[in-house]
Amino acid sequence: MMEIGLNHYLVLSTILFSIGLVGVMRRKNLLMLFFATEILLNAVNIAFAAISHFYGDLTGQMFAFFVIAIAASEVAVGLGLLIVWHKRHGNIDLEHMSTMRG
Amino acid sequence: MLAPVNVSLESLNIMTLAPMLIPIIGALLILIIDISKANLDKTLYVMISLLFLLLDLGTIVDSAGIFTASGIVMGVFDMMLIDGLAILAQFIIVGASLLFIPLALTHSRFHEFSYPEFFALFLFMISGFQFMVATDNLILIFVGLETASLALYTLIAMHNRDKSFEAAVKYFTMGALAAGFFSFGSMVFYALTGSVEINQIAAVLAANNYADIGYVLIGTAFLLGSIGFKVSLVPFHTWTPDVYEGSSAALAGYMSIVPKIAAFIIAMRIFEFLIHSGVVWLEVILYVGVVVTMTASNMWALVQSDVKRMLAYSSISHAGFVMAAILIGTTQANSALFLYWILFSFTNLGAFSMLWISRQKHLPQHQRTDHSYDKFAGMIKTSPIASVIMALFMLSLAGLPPFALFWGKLYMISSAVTGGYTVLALIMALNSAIAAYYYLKLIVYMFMKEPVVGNDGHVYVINATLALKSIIGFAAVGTIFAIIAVNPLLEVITTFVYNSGY
Amino acid sequence: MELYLYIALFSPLVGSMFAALFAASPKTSIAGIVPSFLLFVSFVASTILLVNILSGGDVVHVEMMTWMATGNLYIPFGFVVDQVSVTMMMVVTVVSTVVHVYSIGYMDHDKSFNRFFAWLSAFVFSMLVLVMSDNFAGLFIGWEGVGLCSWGLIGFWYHKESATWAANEAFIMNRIADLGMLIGLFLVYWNTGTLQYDEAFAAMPALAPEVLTWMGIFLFIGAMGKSAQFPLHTWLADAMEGPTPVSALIHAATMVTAGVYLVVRANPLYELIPHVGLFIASLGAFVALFAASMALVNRDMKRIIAYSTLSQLGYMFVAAGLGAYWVALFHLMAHAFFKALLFLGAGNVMHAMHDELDPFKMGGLKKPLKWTFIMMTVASVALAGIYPLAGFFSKDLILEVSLIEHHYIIYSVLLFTAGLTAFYSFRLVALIFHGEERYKIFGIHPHEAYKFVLIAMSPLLLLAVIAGSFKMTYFEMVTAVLPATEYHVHSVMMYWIMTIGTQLFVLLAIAFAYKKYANNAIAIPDGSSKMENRLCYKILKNQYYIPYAYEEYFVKPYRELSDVFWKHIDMKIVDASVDGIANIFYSTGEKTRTMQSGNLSTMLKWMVAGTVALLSLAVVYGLAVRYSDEIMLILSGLGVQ
Amino acid sequence: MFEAIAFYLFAFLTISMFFIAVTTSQALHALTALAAGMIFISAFFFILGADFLGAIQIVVYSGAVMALYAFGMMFFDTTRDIKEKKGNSAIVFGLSTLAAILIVVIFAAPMVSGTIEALYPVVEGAGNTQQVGLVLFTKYLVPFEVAAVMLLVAMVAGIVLAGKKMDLSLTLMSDDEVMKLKNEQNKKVLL
Amino acid sequence: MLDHILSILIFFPALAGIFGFVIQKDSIRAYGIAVSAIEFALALWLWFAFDSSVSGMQFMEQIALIPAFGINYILGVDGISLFIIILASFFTLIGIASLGETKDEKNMIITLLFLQMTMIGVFVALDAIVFYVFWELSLVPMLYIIGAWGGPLRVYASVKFFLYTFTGSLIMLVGMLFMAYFYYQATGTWSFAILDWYRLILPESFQLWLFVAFFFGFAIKVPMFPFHTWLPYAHGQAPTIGSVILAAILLKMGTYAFIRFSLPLFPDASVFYMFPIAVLAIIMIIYTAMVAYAQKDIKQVVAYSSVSHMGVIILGTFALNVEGISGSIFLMIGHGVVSGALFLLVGVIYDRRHTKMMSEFGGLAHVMPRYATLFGIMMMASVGMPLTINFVGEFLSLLGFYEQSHILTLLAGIAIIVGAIYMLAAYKKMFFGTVTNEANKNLPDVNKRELVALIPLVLITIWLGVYPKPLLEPINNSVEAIVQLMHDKSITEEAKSRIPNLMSDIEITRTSMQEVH
Repeated sequence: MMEIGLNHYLVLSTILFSIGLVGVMRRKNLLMLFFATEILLNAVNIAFAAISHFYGDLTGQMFAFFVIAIAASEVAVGLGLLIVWHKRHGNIDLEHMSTMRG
Repeated sequence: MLAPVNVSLESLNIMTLAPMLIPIIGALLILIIDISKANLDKTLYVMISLLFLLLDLGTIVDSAGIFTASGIVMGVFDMMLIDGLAILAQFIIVGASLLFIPLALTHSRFHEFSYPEFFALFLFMISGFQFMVATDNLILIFVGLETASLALYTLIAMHNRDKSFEAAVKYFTMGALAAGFFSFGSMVFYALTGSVEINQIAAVLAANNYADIGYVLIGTAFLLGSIGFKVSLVPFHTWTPDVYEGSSAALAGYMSIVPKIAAFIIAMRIFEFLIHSGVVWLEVILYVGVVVTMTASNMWALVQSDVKRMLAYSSISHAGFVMAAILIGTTQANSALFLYWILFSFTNLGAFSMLWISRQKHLPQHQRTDHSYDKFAGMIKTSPIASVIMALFMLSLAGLPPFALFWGKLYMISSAVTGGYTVLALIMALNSAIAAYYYLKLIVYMFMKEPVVGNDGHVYVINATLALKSIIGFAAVGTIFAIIAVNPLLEVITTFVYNSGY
Repeated sequence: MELYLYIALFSPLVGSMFAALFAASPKTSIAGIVPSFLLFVSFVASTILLVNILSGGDVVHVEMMTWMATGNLYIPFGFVVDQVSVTMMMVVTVVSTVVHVYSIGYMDHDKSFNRFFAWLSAFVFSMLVLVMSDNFAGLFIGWEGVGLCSWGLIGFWYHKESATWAANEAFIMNRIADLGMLIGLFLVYWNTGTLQYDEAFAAMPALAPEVLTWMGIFLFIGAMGKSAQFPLHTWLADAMEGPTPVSALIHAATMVTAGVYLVVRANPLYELIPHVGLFIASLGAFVALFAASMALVNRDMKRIIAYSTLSQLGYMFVAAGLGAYWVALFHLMAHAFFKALLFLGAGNVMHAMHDELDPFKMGGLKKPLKWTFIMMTVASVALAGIYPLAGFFSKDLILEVSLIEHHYIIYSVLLFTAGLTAFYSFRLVALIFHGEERYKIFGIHPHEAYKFVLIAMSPLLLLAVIAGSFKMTYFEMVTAVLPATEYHVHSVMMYWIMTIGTQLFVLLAIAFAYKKYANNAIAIPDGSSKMENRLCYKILKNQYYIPYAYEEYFVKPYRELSDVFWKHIDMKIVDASVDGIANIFYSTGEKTRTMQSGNLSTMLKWMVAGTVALLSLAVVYGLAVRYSDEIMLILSGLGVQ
Repeated sequence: MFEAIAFYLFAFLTISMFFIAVTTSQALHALTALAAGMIFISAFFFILGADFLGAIQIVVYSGAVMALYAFGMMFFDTTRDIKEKKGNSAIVFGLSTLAAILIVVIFAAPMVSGTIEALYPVVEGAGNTQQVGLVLFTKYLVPFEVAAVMLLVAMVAGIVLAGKKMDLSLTLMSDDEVMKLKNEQNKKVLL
Repeated sequence: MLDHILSILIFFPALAGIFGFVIQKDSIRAYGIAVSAIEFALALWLWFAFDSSVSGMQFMEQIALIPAFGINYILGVDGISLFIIILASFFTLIGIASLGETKDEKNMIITLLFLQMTMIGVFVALDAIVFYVFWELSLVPMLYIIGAWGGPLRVYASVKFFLYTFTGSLIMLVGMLFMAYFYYQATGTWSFAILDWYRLILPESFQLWLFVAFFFGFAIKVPMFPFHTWLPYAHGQAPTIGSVILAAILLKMGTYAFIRFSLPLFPDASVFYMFPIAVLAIIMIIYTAMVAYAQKDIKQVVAYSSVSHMGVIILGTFALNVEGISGSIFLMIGHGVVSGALFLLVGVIYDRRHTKMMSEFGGLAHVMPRYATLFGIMMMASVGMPLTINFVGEFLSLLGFYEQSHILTLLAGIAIIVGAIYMLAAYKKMFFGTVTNEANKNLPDVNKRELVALIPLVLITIWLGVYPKPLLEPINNSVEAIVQLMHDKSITEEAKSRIPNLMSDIEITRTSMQEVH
């Protein structure tokens, strides 16, 4: 218990990932939803760093690095989309976003 | 201390990057032109894009030559992997893009094409897809995928109307979730094997004889979630109809082909070694997934009232059909995948282009969606040639011989037969029959109903220009005379796939 | 001789086609005259052939061309004129020539005059094909051909519901029998390898008795239909809806005897299976009595004669069934003459009475219809079998045959029937020609038929009188191909007793008929008299309720079953299940499309749910693999292998 | 020992921060919790010896991303209470808990293939940043460049979407209106 | 030219159809007649050049299409297909010639020309995939004909027709792929050539499954009970020309395919399934005849009668001997002529009254005697009157099957009874009685245009009924080859005994001849 191994990090990562999933499913405000997706990626990053550490291998850190880059780009595009939508509709609630269905 | 790295330039095989770099250069060029002089006409950008895509195609041909001569080429610190799959996939990606880009030359002006950023992003996207298929490193796959996806979201949104924003947001959000899944899946495999290169993963797993099958399955489940999202397997498909409906018909047609082939390549690279290593679980899951995807989306397509949405569901069904190749996993099946997808590109792009040329800016009172079935009622009376061509695409999609897609279906079902998947073959065949209904529905509307009063047929070609017509003509000719191309295609594809070890 | 054969065969066809040319145009007498003449030509050619045969010439056997040839099957259009077929040819051509000429008069006022001759000549052609063919398939062609023409002629007045109904009934009933015939043909082919008479018959003795029995039975079923034997007899009475010449030609003289002809023709087969022959004879005897009994009370002139025909066919079958083929054929010939005469006479009466058929509404017609009266009386006498008319020689012979063959029940039935025959024949004659002139209240002024009509009938009159005298000549001729059994009662004494007894019995019956029906006090029955309310009268009147039973138990259920098949099974089960399968897909799509709610949150949930589902499956599988040993242990503890 | 305490402390902190981030109805709280969580995560990176990554985490996430979100939030004016219709939370939590339990079940088990040969081993004595740099510019040069392209794409996309270019929709205008607009724009350019 | 006559026969009408697009609306009919007449002449020339004494394929052509996958464009004609080809071209000719007033006449004629291409293609294809291509392609023009020119339920009918047959043939396609795979396993090369497949002897268990797969495709096309329900709709809704071609040619594809594929490829399975199929055939015969009797619409009567007659064809086919198979092929021709003519005749009255309900008519014989006569002749041919074309086929089919089963043949023979019942009843309702309906009082009799179509059919009906030899002889030769092939290929004892060995017959007769000498 006191010896922190890889599994501890993996479990932590999983729990954070699950919290992220809760957010993804629960949030109706798109901005808040995007927060949750950030949590998903961050959760994975912990695991990558941990694996990297325990294997003494740098690939994991590389992956985490690129994940951070991806997360950053996603934020840019995601916010851009939200801004366009907000300009037209004055809200960013996904409940208002269901004109296409069936 | 770290030793300095000595790398000889020859060993890098920089040429393997050429096909991907060309569109990037093109995109940058477009951005630079835009900066230096604004408000140039879209035709300029279309032509620049075309030129760069052609160059791209040339380099791909070049790498195909290298591949035939010396087999699989690794490049740039073994990051790039130019094998048969990569070459074929890039052919499809670039070829479909070549067919797509002239669709920008519409008669009416649409928002996205008026801005050079569209073309720049388009070219970036292509390079993203190219990176995605030309590597077996999960990191590069991920980065390439995101590059392409982010560009694609923007392209969808640039159509600039409510539905397209909605589509882009939906696609984006789900894409972000899928990205999470992908990274988690990669993480699990990395944790298992200490590597993010697929062949390395396969080697390590094989070496310890899949001792940690539970981990493998968790990783597979997450990767299946994200790849399933890309190729729109049920239940990860929910974005497809909405996104297709929201985006312009041309882009929807493009989306039904290019992102999916890229995703198929990834699926092929990741899943086939697992299936071949006897991961029964994956086989069962894929079996169920394929069958459910084909059947369910067919049933949903039956009840649609908008042609574009119907085609969206139909493309889900086609994707499920093709996913069967990955399940079967023989050389024949993998070749069938490419053959199918090449033939599908022709037909589906044709079909979506037909919708595109009939896209009105302002819908008449009785028409609820852009391309509702009612719009095509009695089309044979007013524009016979257009309706015949549209019917041709529909019949081809339905798998009616001797049109293009039939040969793909034939070869695909045959691969199921030879792979020992008899029931699957039957299900695939019967699904074609279900699918025939909704394709037929459009034909029924076009040929057997009376036109709406006041419809003089102009509406069907309202957007048509010579460029669009040529593309459609090209697609139609390809669809009809596919039989001529099938043999050479098949020979090339089989050699490429076989020599890549799939 | 071949030329004559072709002339005899094809001139009716030419005549038919000639008349058919005018079928849609208004009446032209040429359309009647030419076919009649061509029939006469046919008759002459037949006579030449007959003379040739009689004078010991060879049997004429030609093969015109191949009809069907495939596999081992080879069926030519082959025709044979031997002693049997030439007899039939003579009967057919004589009667039909007479009927043609008669029809020119009879159909004079009919607007479909031309069409009538087309059909009638076509019938003769079919009949000639039937009798002249040298193989079973050719026989079947004729067989169906006469059926077709019979349909066309019964339903000739197609505006009448009853006529068309009767036509269809006749056709369908014959078809039922034809099926038997067809099966018989198949049996012959698959067992002998050929359908040619001579080859097939030659191969038959080598076959197993059961096969032969089935062959005989199925062929006879065919004969039963055409010759209207029980239980396929009802069509014949209804067939009287056709014009009277048709009844005379088809339903008395020729077509209905085709069954007898078939049995006679297939005599080598029936020789081998005497038990079937006995069955045929028994059925014949039964039909003879059965039909005669129905004739007793009937009030339709033509139907009475039709029943008598039926009865006489029964006689013929008795003879044929007992192996006395030549006797059957002889009676067939004689019967053809007098029965045709009888019908034609009845036609004259009908003409005179404006198509009235109920003899109770006639009476006393002997004055206006003097010649007709004579002819019908002579024909009736012949029918009753009074010496020296034709009927005596042929019919008595049948009685003798049955006696000699020791079938006493059959004999007694036949004898009793002979009495009945005499009774109803003369009941008819008496009611029509004698007694009070009851027709007058209907305001009818009867007149005799055209002269040429009467003259045309005269050959039949003559033949009805003298046909019996050809008996020995005929015997010698026909036994060249048929079994030459001479039927003589062993003791002369016995012979005389029998003959005279029969004659007396018959005369008695005639006298009774006259007594009962020739007086002036006959009233038109209105269903109130005591006799009419008797059970047996009612049974007879309603033809033993057989037509009723057919209608109730076959026709109606068939119609209802068809409706059920269509509306319930075909539409509601077969088709609905096909549509149902299609609808399952559609409605499932319709129901599950709500999954695509358009709500992004739901879409994300689906995606997560999908992944979680995959995960749970993965974990279950992973755990199962990891702990497979333990699981196996537990399972084996539970007794599961 | 120290490592364990640090792990559990930061684990608790990140979990609670992220939990707040996904459950609170106050957007501002969520944003703050998220930013805090991010910073706590960087602590893990430092614990694990990934100094470079930790720095990046703070700079990119807490600096750039959070700043972007904060701007976005102001733009959208979501500082007030977010009224979210409560969906079927049973499904949400059920699915997530199930997922967590499932994965934890597997992850709690030790990996059989414990010994992994590192492909890009951490070299003793060199700084983490140095090592990362070396790998990044050799092996991961291509992904790095592609990531650059990706950021460019994101930038272009952000500019296109958030800028003025999307304000007027040519797609929704009739062709005449579009032409008029074009002419006006050309005039402006000429002026 | 004779070397490529089959290709010419296939593609000439299609090419002409494409050219037809540029032709003026008013002139299209003349063009259509000319094209189809040339096509018919070519078909006749084919017959003329055909060597009746040869049992194998003639005028073979071969072009590689997808050699990598064993798909080749192989054509050939033998006695089995020859006459159906001629029939197809003939019916297209008279179909176009007798075309009444039609809206969009140009579309109709072009469609018919395309349809002709597919019909001929089906019957001359000797490669399973080429066969399949034409087989499926034939659905499209028919779909259009029914759907665009049909009655009120036309869309339902046409889509049902399309989907039903499409579904069946997809299952057949899977069967074909299996067949090719087995061939690949046996020989190491892919081939879809039927003649190659003929050489492949499959184990019985494989045969049984493949037979079923092919059976679905063929049975729905025929259509066999219980897959027949698309037919009444298709016929009921189709315009006259559509019904004529459908009944005369398209249905024959199914029975033809049975003879071309099922029998020689799977002789043991054919024997195995003979009785179940015969039972189905008998149900078809009797049951649909009864359903036909219950119909109120004359066209439905004829439609169901088609099903009933197809039952006899199936029965003859599964007699598995020369007599039966020859008979069934001949009956295909016969039924084609007769049912085609009957549909034309129904069309005649429909053109005049725009109703097909029998209750609307009655006494038509008074008003339209010529029509009544023609109808009567065709009705009698349909009923199977000897000396008409149908009888030969029916007789031989039943005769052939009698060797296999006596009881079933007896049951099947009920066809001649029930057939007479519904036909005569319908005829009586239509033509007999007095004219009660005012609208029928002044109907014009058949006109010249209609006679042009009907008279040749009547002549053929009688000519081939009296003298079927010109057809039977080539048919017989080809059928003998197939039966012998089946016998040689069969594995099980049962099959060996059920399928006659023709060679041994010949040998026996030879030896016995020698003994005699």
